[in-house]
Amino acid sequence: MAAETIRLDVARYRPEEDAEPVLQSYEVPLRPDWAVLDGLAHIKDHLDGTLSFRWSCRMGICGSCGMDVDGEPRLTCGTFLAEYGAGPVRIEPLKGFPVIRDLVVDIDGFLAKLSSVRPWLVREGEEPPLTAEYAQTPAQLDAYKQYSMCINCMLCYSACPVYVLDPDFLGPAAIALAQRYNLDSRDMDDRFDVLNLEEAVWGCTFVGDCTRVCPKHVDPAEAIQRYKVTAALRSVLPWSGR
Amino acid sequence: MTVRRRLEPYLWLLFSGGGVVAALTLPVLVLLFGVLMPLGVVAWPSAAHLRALVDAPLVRGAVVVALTLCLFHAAHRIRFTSEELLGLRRWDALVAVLCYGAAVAGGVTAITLLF
Amino acid sequence: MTTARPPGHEEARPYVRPRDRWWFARRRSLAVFVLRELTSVLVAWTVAYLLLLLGAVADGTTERFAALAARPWMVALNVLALAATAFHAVTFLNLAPKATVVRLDGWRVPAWMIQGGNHTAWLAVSALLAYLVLRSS
Amino acid sequence: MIDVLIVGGGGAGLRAAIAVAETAPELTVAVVSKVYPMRSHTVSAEGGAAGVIGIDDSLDEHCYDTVSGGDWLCDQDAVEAFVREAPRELIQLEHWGCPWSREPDGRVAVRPFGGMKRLRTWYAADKTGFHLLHTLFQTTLRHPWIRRYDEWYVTSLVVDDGRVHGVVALDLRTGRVEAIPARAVVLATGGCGRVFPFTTNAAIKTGDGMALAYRAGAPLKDMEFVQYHPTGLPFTGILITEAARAEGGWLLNRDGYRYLQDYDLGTPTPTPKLRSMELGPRDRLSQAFVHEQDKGRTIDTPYGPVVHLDLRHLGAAKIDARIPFVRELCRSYQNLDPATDLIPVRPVVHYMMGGVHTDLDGATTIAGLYAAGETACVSINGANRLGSNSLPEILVFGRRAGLAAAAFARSHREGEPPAVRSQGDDERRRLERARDGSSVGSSGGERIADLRERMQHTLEGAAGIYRTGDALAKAVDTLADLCERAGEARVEDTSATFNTELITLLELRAMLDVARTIVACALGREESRGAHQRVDFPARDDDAYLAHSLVHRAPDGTPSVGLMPVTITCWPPGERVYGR
Ligand SMILES: Cc1cc2nc3c(=O)[nH]c(=O)nc-3n(C[C@H](O)[C@H](O)[C@H](O)COP(=O)(O)OP(=O)(O)OC[C@H]3O[C@@H](n4cnc5c(N)ncnc54)[C@H](O)[C@@H]3O)c2cc1C
Ligand code: SF4
Ligand code: F3S
Ligand code: FES
Repeated sequence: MAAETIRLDVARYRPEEDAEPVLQSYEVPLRPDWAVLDGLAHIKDHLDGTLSFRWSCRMGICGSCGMDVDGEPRLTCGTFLAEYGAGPVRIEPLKGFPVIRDLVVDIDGFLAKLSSVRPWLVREGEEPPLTAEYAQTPAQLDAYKQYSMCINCMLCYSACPVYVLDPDFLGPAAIALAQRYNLDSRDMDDRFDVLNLEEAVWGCTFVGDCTRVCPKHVDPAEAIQRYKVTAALRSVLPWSGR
Repeated sequence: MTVRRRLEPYLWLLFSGGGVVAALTLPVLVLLFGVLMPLGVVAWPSAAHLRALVDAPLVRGAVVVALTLCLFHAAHRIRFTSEELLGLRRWDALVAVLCYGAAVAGGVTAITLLF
Repeated sequence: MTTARPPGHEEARPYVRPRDRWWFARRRSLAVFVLRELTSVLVAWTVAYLLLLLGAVADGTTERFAALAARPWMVALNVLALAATAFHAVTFLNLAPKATVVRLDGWRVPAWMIQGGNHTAWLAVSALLAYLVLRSS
Repeated sequence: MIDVLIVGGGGAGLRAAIAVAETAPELTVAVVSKVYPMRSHTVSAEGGAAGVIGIDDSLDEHCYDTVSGGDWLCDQDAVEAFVREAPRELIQLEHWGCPWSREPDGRVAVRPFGGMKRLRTWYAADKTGFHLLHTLFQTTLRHPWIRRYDEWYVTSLVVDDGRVHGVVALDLRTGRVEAIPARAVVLATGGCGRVFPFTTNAAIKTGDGMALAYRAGAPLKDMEFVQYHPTGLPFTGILITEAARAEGGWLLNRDGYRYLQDYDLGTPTPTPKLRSMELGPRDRLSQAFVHEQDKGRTIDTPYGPVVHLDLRHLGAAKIDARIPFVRELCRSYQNLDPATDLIPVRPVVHYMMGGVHTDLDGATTIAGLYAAGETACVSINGANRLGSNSLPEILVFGRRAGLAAAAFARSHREGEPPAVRSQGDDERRRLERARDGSSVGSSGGERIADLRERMQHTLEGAAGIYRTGDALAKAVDTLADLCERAGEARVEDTSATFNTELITLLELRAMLDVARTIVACALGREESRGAHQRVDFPARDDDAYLAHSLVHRAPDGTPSVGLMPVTITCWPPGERVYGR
């Protein structure tokens, strides 16, 4: 085996036996190209088959492998062990979510939030035939493109103190998703009823950490502040539909 | 709840407006009146000059609006920060009344002083 | 689409972390955020201080006000207020481009330009105010 | 009782669900998926989706490219239906909000792709699959009556008297094993790249659906055809999309030489030429790599030999505009910048041409059971899939399977047979025993990961880019032995809550079943065609093997392979010509 190793302190929570998570330590090989996820897979395959965590694509696109690594929400497939020098590295489930088991958190609440913002193209009138696309220029595409990049990894929620204190807060990714459709030239809705709420955009105090931790540069903080302007203008100038 | 929902955009507008006014004006004013003049680095203007500055009703109005906006800005932030730091989310209605109430009181004080 | 979790599927209880009182001390960025928000207390103080000054001007008691203002603790407080309002100004003007995305002909005006514009305005307003206050004395 | 139950929340499964929800709102429809739908592997697809829209393009040309790309093993009636419906599906997706990249005038943009003679690949930068899947997922949210079983693992199909009656599934969250009765079932469980050690495929691509159908008695088809993609990053196997070559990337050997010109793929030109050089089909490019390796002209790395993909001449601006994800992946996972550095790449297992045998409507040989997507084999891909044909395939046939399943459910209204409950109960007992470790001494038994590694290396050795009869015959025995040992593998985890170790074991067993069919089919096909290259039979043999391999599970568990004719409509077998 490789001479160099690094210690991973991994949070374990087995609901049948533990009252709260406890850290368990494992030594794994330290290789320059190993991500934190490779370390966890090594544990599961060779040291302790009972460790549970989610992962799939290991290329930063499926959004399953978000965890709290040394206090920061990170995608573990894109975070290298070598970043942590001699270690140890503390790996915990994403903060702010109920823990189902070990590193697996409950994301059903998050999904309900996503669905609540009507994340689909809202059109009026009849569906056009499937012979031609709606026209959309590159500039119009650019207006929302960045907000369409969200992989639903929930790191931004974990980083947002408002969300962690108040789980009802609609939160960064869901609002960014709403803006993704609001700013799409093909969409005809402004989602005012679901966004102009205490628990929606007005709950955000612009901490900005959501944007700092987002691995896909979605910039949800910007999406929210922009909607605040939209909502405020719409309230003051009732005729300014969108 | 629905009342607060309808109020929220206005409160935010006041907060933002106040933030801009506070950013543009307050640093130079504290620098002059709070630091440089008391330390004697620059001399206090004469009482007459100061009175002349706020003599025009338009200027007085502007001063009242500016100060009130700044107070709203502070009230809004204090409301949320206290809730976040102390976990007072549940008491939001009360905190809000206290904070914005104080801002309104400050505005009224400004009016009585200037008019 | 809705999630199906049929009744009777009670799972073992998920663990919910208790509220973390010291959340703002866990990360530098959060500490900076809290500091930024707390500038508002000193913004409020600055307004109160200016109100006192206006009161003194109205009553003709500027002498007494000047004496109060020169007290060491008062100067210290105002130095703090200066730092806080300046910090407020920098952060507030820098964050403005987040809320206002300006597009010219499909081209998005970069954040630094908006920020630059904001800071120029700050400088201009400050110079104007200083000039008004100081011009004839 | 559910009318249409869809297993799989990837592109094929979600498209099927929407088709049912929109055309048959009176039916109940459910999607069961072992991961949340937006985590499905469709999310990783990068390059694009082919569909004829250009005025200088025609359906016939897309058909011809597909058929010749598939080395004439495609069923041509299926290809025609596919090519005809693909543009419609891509426009439908646009109407649902997919952010396709655009031309300055607002029309959808198309790019060239390997083996395609015209520009017909629609793309959303180089995250096409991501945008496609999220658009589909978000569109399903409009239909609250689509029921979702998120993170439920289907362990078996309930089949009674030649007809499917539902599935048995394990809820990861609670550990409960439930029978879910249904009138029709659509399998959309994706591919099985994980049977190989080095693959672009996500962890969840373990061939579950293929194994489910196969065990239930439905045959698999053309399992010997495994696609290698010529450009994967060493170590991780992360894919560098074909779009990188379509935009003008070059493949260089250790001498900086564009070696593809030595393998009858045309002559180098500075700008990309369709169906030529780097834009040849994947099988030929991957085979060329092996020859370079044999000649000692590849570069050695700790993760095996590589060649270089050169994008430097494209410049940072073009890379950022057209293939930004390539730059992001290289920077984050390989610590290099394609604008200034060469990218090390090697062929990597990417796609499964074979799958559950179905007709044009996704129907299998079991009544009420349908399959679509990578897990199915409608036979549009033949012996080698063309890049960017798979995303439209999952849409076209996802929809078709959904509609056919809905029609079946409508005409079969009888209630649930007792077999459903009893099979559910049996399965529950079986799985609980596996979990408690009472079926195996939990201290005895072998590690799941060790068995998996053995399987993967067996497959790579015997069923890689080049194959021999001897190696394949040996692999047949090795896999049979591994299968037996997997029956007694060790499960340490006794928890009911989110027991991923148990799932890993179930996946391993599925993969072993699939692996055995791959090896059996490869052994049976004594010719070389497309992605199946036999060193001992280097020529294509249309007389004996212009036919699909069809593999059934014999009662003793061994695979038994037969042949089935290929449907030819307009394009008789010819020579595959590239670069000319
Ligand atoms: C890196 C990469 C890039 C690609 N790029 C392109 C491209 O540019 N163009 C192109 O045309 N094609 C591309 N492909 C191929 C294409 O992405 C896939 O073939 C296609 O997405 C498969 O979709 P699917 O719906 O069949 O399966 P998947 O998206 O894999 O979905 C399978 C679903 O089945 C579920 N499932 C599996 N087993 C079970 C079980 N036992 N119980 C419950 N649920 C289960 C999973 O949870 C998942 O939801 C690419 C593939 C890869 C790997
Ligand atoms: S906005 Fe960014 S951090 Fe938040 S879920 Fe989306 S990708 Fe993740
Ligand atoms: S961190 Fe939270 S408070 Fe707002 S800016 Fe981001 S959502
Ligand atoms: S494993 Fe998919 S994002 Fe990390």
